[in-house]
Amino acid sequence: MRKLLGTAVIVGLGLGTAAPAFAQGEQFIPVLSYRTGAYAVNGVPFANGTLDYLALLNERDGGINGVKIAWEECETGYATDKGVECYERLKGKGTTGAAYVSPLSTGITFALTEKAPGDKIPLLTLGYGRSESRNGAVFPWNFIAMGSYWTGADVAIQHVAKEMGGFDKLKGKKISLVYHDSPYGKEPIPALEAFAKKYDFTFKGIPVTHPGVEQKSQWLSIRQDRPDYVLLWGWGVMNGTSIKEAAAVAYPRDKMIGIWWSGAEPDVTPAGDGAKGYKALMLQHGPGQFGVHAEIKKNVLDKGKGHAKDDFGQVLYNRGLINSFIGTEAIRTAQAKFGKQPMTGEQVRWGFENLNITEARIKEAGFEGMMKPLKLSCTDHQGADLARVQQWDGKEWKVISDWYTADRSVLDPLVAEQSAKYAAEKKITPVDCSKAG
Amino acid sequence: MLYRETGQFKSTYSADMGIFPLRQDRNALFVLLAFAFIGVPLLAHFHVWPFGSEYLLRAILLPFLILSMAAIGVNILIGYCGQISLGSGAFMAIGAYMAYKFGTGMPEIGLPPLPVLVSILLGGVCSALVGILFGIPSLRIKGLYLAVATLAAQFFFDWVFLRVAWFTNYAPSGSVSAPELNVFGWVVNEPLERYLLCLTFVTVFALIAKNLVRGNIGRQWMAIRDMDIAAELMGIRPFFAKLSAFAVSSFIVGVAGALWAFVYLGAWEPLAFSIDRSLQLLFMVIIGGLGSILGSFLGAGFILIVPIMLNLVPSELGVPLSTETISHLEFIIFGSLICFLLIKEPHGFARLVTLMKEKLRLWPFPY
Amino acid sequence: MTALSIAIPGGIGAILAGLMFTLLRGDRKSAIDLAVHIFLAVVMAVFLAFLAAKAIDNPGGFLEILVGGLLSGVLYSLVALGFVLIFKASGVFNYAQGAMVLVAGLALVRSLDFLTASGVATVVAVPLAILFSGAVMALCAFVIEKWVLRPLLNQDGLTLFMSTIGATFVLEGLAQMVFGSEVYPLKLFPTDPMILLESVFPGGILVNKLDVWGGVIAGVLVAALALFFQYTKTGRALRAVADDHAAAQSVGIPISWIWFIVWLVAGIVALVAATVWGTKLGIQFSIVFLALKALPVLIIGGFTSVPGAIVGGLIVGAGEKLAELYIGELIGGGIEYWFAYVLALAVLLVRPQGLFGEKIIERI
Amino acid sequence: MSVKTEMPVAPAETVPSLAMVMAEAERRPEADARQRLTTEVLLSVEGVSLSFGGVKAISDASFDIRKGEIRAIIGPNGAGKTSMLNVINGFYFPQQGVITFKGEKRREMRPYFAATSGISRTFQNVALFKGMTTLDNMMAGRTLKMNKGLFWQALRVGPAVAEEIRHREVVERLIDFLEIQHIRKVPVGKLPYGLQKRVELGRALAMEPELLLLDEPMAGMNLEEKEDMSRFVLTINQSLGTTIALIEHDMGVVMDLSDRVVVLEYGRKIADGTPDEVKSDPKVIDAYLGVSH
Repeated sequence: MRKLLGTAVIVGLGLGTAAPAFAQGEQFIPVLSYRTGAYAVNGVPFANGTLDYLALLNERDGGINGVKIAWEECETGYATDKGVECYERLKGKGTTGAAYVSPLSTGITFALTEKAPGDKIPLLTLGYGRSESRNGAVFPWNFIAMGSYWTGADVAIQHVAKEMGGFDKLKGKKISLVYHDSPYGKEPIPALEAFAKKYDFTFKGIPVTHPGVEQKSQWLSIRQDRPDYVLLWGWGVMNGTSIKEAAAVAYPRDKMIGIWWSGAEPDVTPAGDGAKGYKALMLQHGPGQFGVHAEIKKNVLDKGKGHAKDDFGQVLYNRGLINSFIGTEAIRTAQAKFGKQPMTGEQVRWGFENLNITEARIKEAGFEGMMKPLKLSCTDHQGADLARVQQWDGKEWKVISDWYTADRSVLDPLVAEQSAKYAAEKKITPVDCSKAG
Repeated sequence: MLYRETGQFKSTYSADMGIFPLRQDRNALFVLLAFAFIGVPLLAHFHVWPFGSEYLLRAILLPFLILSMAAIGVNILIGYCGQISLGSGAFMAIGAYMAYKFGTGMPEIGLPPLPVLVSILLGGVCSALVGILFGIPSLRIKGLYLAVATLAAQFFFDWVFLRVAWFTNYAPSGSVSAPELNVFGWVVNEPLERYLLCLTFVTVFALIAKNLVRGNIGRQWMAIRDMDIAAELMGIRPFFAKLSAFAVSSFIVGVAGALWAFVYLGAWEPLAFSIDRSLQLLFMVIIGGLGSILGSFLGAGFILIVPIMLNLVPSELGVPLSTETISHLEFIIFGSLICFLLIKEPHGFARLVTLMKEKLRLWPFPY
Repeated sequence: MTALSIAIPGGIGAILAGLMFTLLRGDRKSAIDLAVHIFLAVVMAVFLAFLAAKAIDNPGGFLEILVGGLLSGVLYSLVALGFVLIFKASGVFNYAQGAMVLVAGLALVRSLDFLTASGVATVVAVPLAILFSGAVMALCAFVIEKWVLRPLLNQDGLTLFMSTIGATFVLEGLAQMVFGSEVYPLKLFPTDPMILLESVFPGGILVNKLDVWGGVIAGVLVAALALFFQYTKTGRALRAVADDHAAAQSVGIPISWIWFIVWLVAGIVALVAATVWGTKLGIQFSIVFLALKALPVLIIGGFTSVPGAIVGGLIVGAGEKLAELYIGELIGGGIEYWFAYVLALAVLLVRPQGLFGEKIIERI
Repeated sequence: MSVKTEMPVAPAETVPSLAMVMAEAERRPEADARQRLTTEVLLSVEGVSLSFGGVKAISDASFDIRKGEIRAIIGPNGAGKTSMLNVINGFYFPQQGVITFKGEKRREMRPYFAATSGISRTFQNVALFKGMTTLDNMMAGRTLKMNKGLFWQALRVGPAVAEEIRHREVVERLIDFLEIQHIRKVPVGKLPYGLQKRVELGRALAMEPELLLLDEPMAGMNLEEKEDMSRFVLTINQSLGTTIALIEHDMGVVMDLSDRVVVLEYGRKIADGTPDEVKSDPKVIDAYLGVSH
């Protein structure tokens, strides 16, 4: 027992002596990432995008309105307990603590949802996390900007209906969902079940166990079942394996639609030609280089300060850029009200809740073509219901659809129901949004 | 010179059977407990470095305490009774999920939500029951075969908690979040409060474990471990001894699992109790020392803190390494350390402490 | 279901239950054993009868799953073989086998990429790359033998097992640091599907060419190993060491050399496994999880039996695919995650040393 | 905890009784040897056969052990002596034969049943609990007599502590008797062979057996140690009245100690009788010296 104490003190010493050397007045943003393990293929480009945009702001503008940004990366390995440790490690750093946290893992998001209100740190979960956290009255600290899995499920069904020639054609059809057996993969199921009831198609969920390299039986069952469409909710190596296995059992790839987390370059390239025809949703954006990329190239990469390699302009890299863009815009919004200094988590939360990224602002920041305007509010922490569909032609992603808008008439009751359940379980009194300012 | 047993005479057997027969050891324990229960809260309250930071309490001490407790449970099974288990993670999960069910009530059978403390203990009881069930094969299967067989429990329960929606109160995502931690009206929320709650649990369970292993049942366990055939011929029933070890071990591990979920994570999914957790616990008891309660603490400390330190050090020292490299280095150094420790002292830290004490007892004379 | 599809499975089930039961009566058992065995016999019989019913319902589909399962089982065997070799010769339960597959695969694919990028023709590049990765495996075997196993000689099995987990961490970290941590596609074998017996069953039976290749390679590998053990001096020495370390040492067999050799052979087996698995999945970190898939195969076959590893693989492969598709459907899917382990547990309850393991006689 | 011990409850007075007798024994080691002998049969084996696979270890062996005697089982290596002890205390199950202990006929013994009904033993290759101290090893021998449940043990208050102390007293007596006070708290794995044998005897005695099976108690000992051990064996037999079955190769020891001797060869009984009878039996001489025809 004595040794134990010794160890604890040593750890303390280690932490303390190397006390953060952040200069006065820096805005600290923790970056939870994973560059190793089964999910690194997707984790790396996202992290690179996230970091490169922050670097761009520092290099080009000297930060946000002159307030320098400081950040630190912490490897979570997509594991919840390591994510929580990273969060605890980083949340108090910098002048004002963490501005916001993007866990990039639905599991970590669930764990941090319990901790964020106590620590007063907003969570930015761009297109992932708790779908019901759209309801800001119950989840004041969660910001599931741009889209939830339920939005994704809805858009996917809309696209299926469109390819079939109308919602009435869905009747009696079979749609299967191959999903990562975790909170992430399970999230869309209630929405899909609701749609199955509404449009009278047969829905079947086929789980794939972490990490997802063994999918033979799943695809054998699909071959025997012959569903009309297969939706894919995978992450990391699971995506590539799914597409390969689909090819191995000769399931037509153009009848597969992946969520926006299953629609990036690392997901399709390992399958080679086998991936040709595979479709995936776009969280508004796709791959490609836009205004902001030129700026990053000029101000960051060419100075040797960036992280991007081959992934520059890839889907997940771009999503990382957007993630940092939205986060820093929230800080900017908060600064407009609270002054040009490092914002606290609470102030950033206000910034998120009053975030309004207009067409003009998007153009100015160089994100034109990557995203549509986004406006969050107390009642709506998601702010957008837009998505498109892209298809892999063997070399690159091609946009093949117009913008879809998710059908909120089905999704909103689900959000209301699940968030009410959460509030009851946690004894939360929902914020009165009419009074929130 | 301070560490001497001379002059300490025992006139009763009960004095001789104390946990620490030596006065110096006893005093050291009291000082440590006093520090943990009174000192740490005071230091934290006055924000005395390093206890002022939440990080130490929440991200290091809290998991350390809970995993120490789980390691004690695992040590009872592996270290004392000699039954290798790779399924400890599953028993943590059973504790966590059943505590959650008791804590949120089971309307199907008309059970209202129970107080959180009762739920946590009941979670442990459920874990113990399942432990007994999965202990039955140990009557026939031995050694590494048993170890792999216990993986059946691990994978089976991983799946159960993913698939059976009842355990998660039909949450669509399958992730559940702990009910409010209300211990007899005391709402445990602040890191310090959480720390004290866990500390109390760990102290009580460490004491219980220590009592058991130095009593009759502990001797039965060790007899089974050292020579099961001879033990049976001595009138020790393997059935009772092995299953009681499974029960006690799973109970403690289950309670630790409930604490891990309720107090540390807050919200969790089955992945929090995966095979990695089982291996981690196994490492803790082996590096710490099989058959030693103290070793469980030392092992937990080492296995938990070393990777964090390895991860922290480069960035704190400003060594320009990418996260990726740090993470790979962490793996390499950690793995090498494990091999090194196993080679240098296969009996773990606990043996090192014993050796150190022996040296100290003789100091300053070498013989 | 027709009457036939109830009667036949029922009959098969009854026969099997009786068979299981007679099988169990040979040995003296306690009441608990008896209860467990009756329970297992019944469950097994019900399971098989259920499968028979399904087979009658849709013979084509059943055959397809069975063949697919058997072939994927062979791929598990490839990993399990490495375990068996090491356990047999050195009594070490080598958790690092999965990591060794990763190391071998990374070495292979990266050197192959490098060679083809520098303009070497594929015909030359492939053997060169295989040679290179073989050398890497030799280095691994050397280092593990010298720095991990030799100092731990005479420690108990658990300590050795833990030390191989330590080695796993080191190998994972090193391999990824040296060779990179992305997914590297490898294409040594064809992976396209082919449809067999289309005239007999509607839709035919889909078999993947890669799986067939895997089966062929496993067969060749086992044959090569058998020849090696039977007809070479080193092979005979290996068998002697496997029988009794001390006795082998006393007749002058250098034990550390033998251990090096056996780890090297296991490394080569890992390399072979890596070529097949790498073609299937791409060489990537997740390959290490294969170790966990190989464990139940080992248990069922017995830790010390090469044929056991193959038969165990076939049983696990076919069993889990059939279970997943037919039973998983009923209870929510994903059961192949634990099915192999529960099957292994059931086998152990009947035969604590696995199907092909040597029977343990207890002495005092 | 829902688990309860189901230990058979020992009558309270047996506990001090052993202690008292031990004290007696130390004072009065020379008791009248002839008085203890009775004709009452404590254990008999009839027609026992045991084989492993095809190998016959024991074939159709019968003999009895009378209450209060020291019965030696001798024979060349591989004669099936240890297998016979294993059959008697239930570790091996014979294919044929009947075992009668205290008037109760059984097809086979069960280890736990043998232990509860009063058979304890030592082993040819010491089978101590190596990681435990001398004291714990001997306390483990008291398991059958301890009956406080897990709950009390976990709390270690009142009844559990009282029980622990009561049994500790008994064990301490035995420790005094066997003269092993100095190694009380040493893990037995670290002890020299001779002492391990002694601790093992202590562990068997702690069970307060009616029948004590000793498998080569003096193997590998020097003369002095053998004398000590012989003294212990005699004292146990004479003062406690414990019946003893003994396997031993040292003929001098066997002849001095035992009341009756049974001789096995290749699993068969070839002679049975008093030491003198056996010594002069030509079959025994053949077995030991080899047949010279």
